[in-house]
Amino acid sequence: MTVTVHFYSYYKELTGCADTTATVSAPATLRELVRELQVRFPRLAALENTMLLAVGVEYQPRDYILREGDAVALFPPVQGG
Amino acid sequence: MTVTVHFYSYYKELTGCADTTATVSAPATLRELVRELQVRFPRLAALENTMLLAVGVEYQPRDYILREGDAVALFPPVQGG
Amino acid sequence: MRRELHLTTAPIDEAALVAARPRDPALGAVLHFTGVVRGTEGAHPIRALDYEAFEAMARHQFGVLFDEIARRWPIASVRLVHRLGPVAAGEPSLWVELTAPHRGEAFAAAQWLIDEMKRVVPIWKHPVA
Amino acid sequence: MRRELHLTTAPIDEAALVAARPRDPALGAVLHFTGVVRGTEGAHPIRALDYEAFEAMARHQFGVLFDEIARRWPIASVRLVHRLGPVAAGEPSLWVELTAPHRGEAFAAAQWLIDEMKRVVPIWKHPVA
Repeated sequence: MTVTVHFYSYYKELTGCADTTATVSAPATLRELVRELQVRFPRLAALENTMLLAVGVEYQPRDYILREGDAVALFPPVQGG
Repeated sequence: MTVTVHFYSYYKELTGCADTTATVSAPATLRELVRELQVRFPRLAALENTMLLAVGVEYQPRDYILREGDAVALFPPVQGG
Repeated sequence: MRRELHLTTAPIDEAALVAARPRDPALGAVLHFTGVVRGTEGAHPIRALDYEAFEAMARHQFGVLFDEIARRWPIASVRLVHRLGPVAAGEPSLWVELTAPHRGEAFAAAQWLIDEMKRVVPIWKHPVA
Repeated sequence: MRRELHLTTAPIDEAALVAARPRDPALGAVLHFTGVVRGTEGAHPIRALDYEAFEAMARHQFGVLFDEIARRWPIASVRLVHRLGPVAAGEPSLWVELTAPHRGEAFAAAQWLIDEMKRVVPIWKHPVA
């Protein structure tokens, strides 16, 4: 199963990448996707505790079950204002 | 001893008067002045609990000791804004 | 703390007040509160409120409140405009601006100032039917 | 509750926003908060902050916050403008207005909205030295 992945803020610098795709074997949760991305992008590994995860435009918990074609976003704490 | 007295807001309607003078025998407190004004203006008598008192531009308590020439103001609760 | 107080019978020109705001590189938060005359007083429709002040005392009491703000919060400036005389329903009667490095202190000081103003500043309003 | 949201790279024209405020005879309180880019970030002087957004999600999350305000307080209208891209020190990056019958609810909802925005709306700032 393939999902698109988007990085925001300094996650783009840490990964050297704004957008990518990832393939995970279904059924897979967001937690498993993050683990797979941390293997590809080791500098994400230290940020697990503060990492925010969204699917589409909604925040989702780590146990969200991914669906084919989901657009997943990973980003650090937000700082608007 | 003579002091000037100013009424504000609906106290002017209750007394029919904006400014007057009052003579009290020294030493006298604001409490005694108010009592004397309540005799002259009986409609002030019911308002004792919420009446605010100032001398010059400062609020003063009922036991403030009056001085010759003091400008005393009596008014209901304020409502700015 | 910079301070400015206007008690005025002229309409409050919010755009001009905003344009005149002093710029300060340490300033991160600007809070404006505008009090507008509502078209009802209790259940009764009103055309206006007529504001009366004991003006010398009102100025003094606003000064006392501004002093206290300067003591309690790191506020950079306060500007306050209060209308006197008749103010039509729908028009602003009060405009307050506080500027500060951060928003927490601006919100805290603004709420305190308006609460205290309504307790100690000798201004009264009379409905005009 | 009327609502308006602008995410924009253009400067925030506060005077124009104030002039465009809808009039409503039930409205007694107008609260504006303006967040201004400070000239320092920590101890370091900065020229600007560069604001980045995940824009579709930011719009959605602002909508969720506005829905919650409408549920929790009798707010008549909310207008919010957030700059994106570089914003020079001294310039506003955020402008929020809430209108309500009374000031208590306007202050409460404004503070809640800004706190929640900083928790959930995907916007980030990057200092420009």
